[in-house]
Amino acid sequence: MSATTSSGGRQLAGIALFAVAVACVPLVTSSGVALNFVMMALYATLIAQAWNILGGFGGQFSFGHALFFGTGAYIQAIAQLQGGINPWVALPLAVAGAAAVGLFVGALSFRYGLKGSYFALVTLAFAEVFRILAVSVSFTGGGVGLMVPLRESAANMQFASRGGYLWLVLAFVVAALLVTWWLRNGRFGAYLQAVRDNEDAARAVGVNPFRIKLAAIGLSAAFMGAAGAFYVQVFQYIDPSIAYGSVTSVEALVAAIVGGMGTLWGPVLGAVVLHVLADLTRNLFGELPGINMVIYGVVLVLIVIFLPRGIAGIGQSVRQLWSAQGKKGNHHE
Amino acid sequence: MSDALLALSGVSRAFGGLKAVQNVSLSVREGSLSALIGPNGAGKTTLFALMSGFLKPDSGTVRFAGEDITGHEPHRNALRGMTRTFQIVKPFAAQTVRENIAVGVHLHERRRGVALARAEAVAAQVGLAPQLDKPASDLTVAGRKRLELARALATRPRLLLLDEVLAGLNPQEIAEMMPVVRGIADSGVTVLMIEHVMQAVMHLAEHVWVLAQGQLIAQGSPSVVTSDDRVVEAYLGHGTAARLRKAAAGANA
Amino acid sequence: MFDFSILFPSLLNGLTTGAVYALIALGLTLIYGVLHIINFAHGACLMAALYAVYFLKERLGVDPYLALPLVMAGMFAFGYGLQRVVINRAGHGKDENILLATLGISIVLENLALLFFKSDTRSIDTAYSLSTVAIGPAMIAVPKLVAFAGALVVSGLLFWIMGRTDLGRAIRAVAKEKEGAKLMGIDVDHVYAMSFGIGLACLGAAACFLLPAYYVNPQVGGGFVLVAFTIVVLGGMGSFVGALVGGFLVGVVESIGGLVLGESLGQIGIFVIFIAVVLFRPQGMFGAKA
Amino acid sequence: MQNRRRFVSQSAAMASAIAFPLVAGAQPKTIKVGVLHPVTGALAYSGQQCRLGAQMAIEDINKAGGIKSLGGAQLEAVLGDAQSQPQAGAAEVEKMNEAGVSAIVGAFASAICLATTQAAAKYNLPHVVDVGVADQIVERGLKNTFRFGAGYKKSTEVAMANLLVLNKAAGNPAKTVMIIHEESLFGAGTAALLARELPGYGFEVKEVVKHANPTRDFNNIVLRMKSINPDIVIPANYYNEYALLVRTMQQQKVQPKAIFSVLGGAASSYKFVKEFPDAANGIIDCNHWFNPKDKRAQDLRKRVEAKGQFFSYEVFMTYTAMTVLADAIERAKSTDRAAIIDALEKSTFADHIMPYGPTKFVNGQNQGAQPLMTQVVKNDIKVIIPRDYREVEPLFPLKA
Repeated sequence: MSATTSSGGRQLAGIALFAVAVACVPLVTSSGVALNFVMMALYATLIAQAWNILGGFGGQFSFGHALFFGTGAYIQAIAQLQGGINPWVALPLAVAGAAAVGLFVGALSFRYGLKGSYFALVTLAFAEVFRILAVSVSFTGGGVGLMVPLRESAANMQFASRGGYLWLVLAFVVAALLVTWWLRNGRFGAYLQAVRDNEDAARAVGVNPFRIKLAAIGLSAAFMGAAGAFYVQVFQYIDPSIAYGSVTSVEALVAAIVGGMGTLWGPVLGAVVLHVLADLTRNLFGELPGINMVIYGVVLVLIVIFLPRGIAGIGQSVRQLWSAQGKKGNHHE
Repeated sequence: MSDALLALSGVSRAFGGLKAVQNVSLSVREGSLSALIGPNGAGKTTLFALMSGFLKPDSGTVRFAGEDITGHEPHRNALRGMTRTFQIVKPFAAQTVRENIAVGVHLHERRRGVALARAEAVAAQVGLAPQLDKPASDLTVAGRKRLELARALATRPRLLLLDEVLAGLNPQEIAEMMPVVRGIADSGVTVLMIEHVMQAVMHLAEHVWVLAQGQLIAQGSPSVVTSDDRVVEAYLGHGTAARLRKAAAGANA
Repeated sequence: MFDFSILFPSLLNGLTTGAVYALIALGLTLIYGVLHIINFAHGACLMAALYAVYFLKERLGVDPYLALPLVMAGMFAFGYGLQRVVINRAGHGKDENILLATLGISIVLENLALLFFKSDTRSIDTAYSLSTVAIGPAMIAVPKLVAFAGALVVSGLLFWIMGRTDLGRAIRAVAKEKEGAKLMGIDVDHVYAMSFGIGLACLGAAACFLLPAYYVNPQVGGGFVLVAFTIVVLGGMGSFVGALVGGFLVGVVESIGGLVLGESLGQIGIFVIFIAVVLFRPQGMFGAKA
Repeated sequence: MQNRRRFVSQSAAMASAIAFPLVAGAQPKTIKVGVLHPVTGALAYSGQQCRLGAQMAIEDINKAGGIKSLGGAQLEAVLGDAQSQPQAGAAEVEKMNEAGVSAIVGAFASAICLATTQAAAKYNLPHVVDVGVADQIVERGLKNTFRFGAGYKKSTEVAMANLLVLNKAAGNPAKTVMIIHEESLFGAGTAALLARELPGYGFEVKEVVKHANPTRDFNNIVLRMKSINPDIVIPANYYNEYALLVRTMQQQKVQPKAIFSVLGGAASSYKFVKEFPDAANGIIDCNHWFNPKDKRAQDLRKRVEAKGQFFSYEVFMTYTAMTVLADAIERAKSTDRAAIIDALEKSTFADHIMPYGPTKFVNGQNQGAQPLMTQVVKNDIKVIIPRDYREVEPLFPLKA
């Protein structure tokens, strides 16, 4: 027990260290490239970690997480444009709205016992339905999209420098990490993983899988909603294909899986590694459009072939090897 | 009937045309250790599923501790005090033994640390203490059976439904497991087990129900039940009992 | 709201468009429905097949319909190799890994096309590209009629392979009980690769029927993937009749939906039906109850 | 922390001193210019065409002696890929800023331009928009943003006015209109404007059809066209859908009095005309177009075609945007960003291949920018309106 508690403590310390270290980035550099890179990597981390809550811990693979991202983004934009609401006030609405859509889709899917690829495809279909609706109704601006007027001030959640946005998204990421930490160190997380590993066994010992999965999708969607709101604040523009297109859904799940599902730091690693990879290949081969993405795709396949448990799996393997050798050593003594 | 912890009356369930369980009525006395036996395909596991809420009966009622729980979800029944295990073990493979057991402890304990700590005591009770921090996927078949048991036990049930905890074990492992089950019953938990290993049934159970083709065909103490012609025939085929008796008489003469 | 006289032509149009969808879905239902591989690269593979058809026509003057056996054989070989060399090794028995692997493959294929063929949209001109046949008040394009017939033939062929050949029996055995099939001495890896190959061969056929009335560019596949998955689920996983009828149905729903709701909003019909089917009848129209 | 910061900034200064040894003393021999387009992803074709135009312009400017006021300094392209996504475009701006570009030319698509112009604004980095037809791009008060070409409002207005003129001259044969547009910013915006304004010009808008990208089949739309039988069909969509639509019309033998496109993807495309000569014949388009009387434009076209590429509007729009920028740098006599912005604000640049006359930016929009009306005649694209640039007489209506 003491071992587990102390590892939980170490993880918390790790999160704190991460938060402080990243928060210092804008203080030590004013390089727009560096700040933008860190900001976008954090953004990718956020959506990967959001996906990880449902996909990694809950075992429910969503292909349509853009559904929640887009909903958060649209609420953030519409609240400001049509409600005249301050973006800081709009943010909780965006998060709540995304969570509500998550609960709705979750209630439908889990009530009817959808699993595996069925759940994956249903989320994809829902995202597509929302995309088509966003094109068709008027309050989303239809296909023209919505533009939030440019008014740079912290009170308006539009920061003059990338640093401000970096801190904002860092706050979301830290919140997501803390939730993930809680999943690894609390009853809810234990139940969620139990449901993932064997739903019937979990039911037999008193777990209500429907409620657990519902809560997980709600949480996951809430963080996606925050990411959507963040996107609108940074880029001040949203349209149906940015909001509900598959790019965001894919980015979220790839980073989470490549990094290591159901782990605390996996999605962080995945998001950073993929971002570095994408940037590196683009900078090296940017003059020949396509070749950078070919390399990216090849590396992705190689990672899957050689690191089936994701990047975080390397750490686990090394640790296991190390402790196994340590034990052997003990025997010799 | 006041001391019946679990009472089934007229429970039936069919799948398509197949009547898996037909009009079964039985009551399990609080504090007892009893067994449900029957040939393969008799509907024993289906009956367990109907008791624990994994399946809903087409007709009939299930009462637990005096309350009608017919059609209630398994997790609600677990909270009331009835937990089942599975014949085909279902460990949370990605987690350690301790974490597996803690899921059960969590039913009555919110705190993670306490749950993980208590898992230790439960593991000791079923003889899993040495494997406590191994991944569940590393356990042997016998280990997994113990884990299945431990996880259910961790919920502090009043009634434990054990679905063939001895199946697939070698004689030595069976011999090790039997006192564990005995111990659980002695600690005050009512146990109803589905079992094929007759030696265990004879030793452990004080009351036995026999299910064949979805119907209860006999009940009573193990010795009474095993000498019942219908039971012998259910296991070995029509007319077997008479033949066996004749053969026995011949041998004696 | 709309002119009823165009209902019949629109219906026929939906049926013939659906034929191409069905062809794409037939390949997918084998890969996804039978082997449970979510093939994200299905669209990219279709794109590859379309380029093959394009270059056969433009460089060698081979008519798309005559190219059919060649493209099907090529796609079969490509699929067999892809499954054997990449997907099988990447899978590690985990759905999420297969998913990522096929996603990686699709990224590679699309960008290889971008690299070598540039992003130009290309189309071919054949003598029959613009010819039509009058069916009652409707004028149906010849390529679409050919595609309709082709879909029927290809699904018939698949049906025969699955039902009457040893390979088909092996595929069904593997799909039903992988471990059992292994014990019976079936080379599971080979069967997987064969299924993948056959699945992509269907795409080859689809490409031959599609290109005379359509176009190809590196992104062209994306537009068909979701529709194909919809059809597979609608028809019932692994059901060839289901994929065929599902294809026609989706074509008609799209066509009539477009008529009633407008082309943009009309697309919603496909997805709403899909969601309803998954929720209320997950075995699909022709699938056996799980 | 203080020390560390100072250290970092000092080393940064040192690094840049090593990288640009001439900063302090003589004028730089090269001037870096960001060339930012979506060369991968869904918009790859247009993005690559744009990049081609920019590179050819730089080549021409450098061959002609570079920026003379800076001692013949050569322009050097810093290429960027927006990957058809706004956020990727914005990230490239950051990179270009740190690579030390003096200005950016890009970024084709409106949604991307919105993100890149704003990202550039933070660094007061001049951004010349090459295409980006959404008018919001220049309506946000960004001082660094200049659009040389026409937006969709202007284009739509010109299109409608000219449609009226054509119709009157022919004795008002056309009364009804059907609009077919793609569902994103450009198509939806254009169509909304058309549907609102056309009735005021005396046309009855029979139907407005919105379609997705991609739309796999146009038979339905053409069927409806058949039953409505509009005099004029107005498409506003991208190349693929445009080509499918017109081919399907040809297949179904639907021949309106005119196909009249606004910023149409294909009717002012040599590619379309070459690949589908029959379908293209007679189509009228209101689009960005070069001055047909300018010999340099024809030369440029030949050079582009010699490279095996089509002389599409993306090529000459970005080509010209680059020359506008070069002119500004020439007059600014400096690579200082503020000076270039100032020079752009005061630009009267007239030595270009577009039919815009002298440049005059008001709030970042070139006031002289205007689309031309073209018609496909005998497998070529010819200007029909305005009269000053007319190459052939318009053929309207196509059938009586």
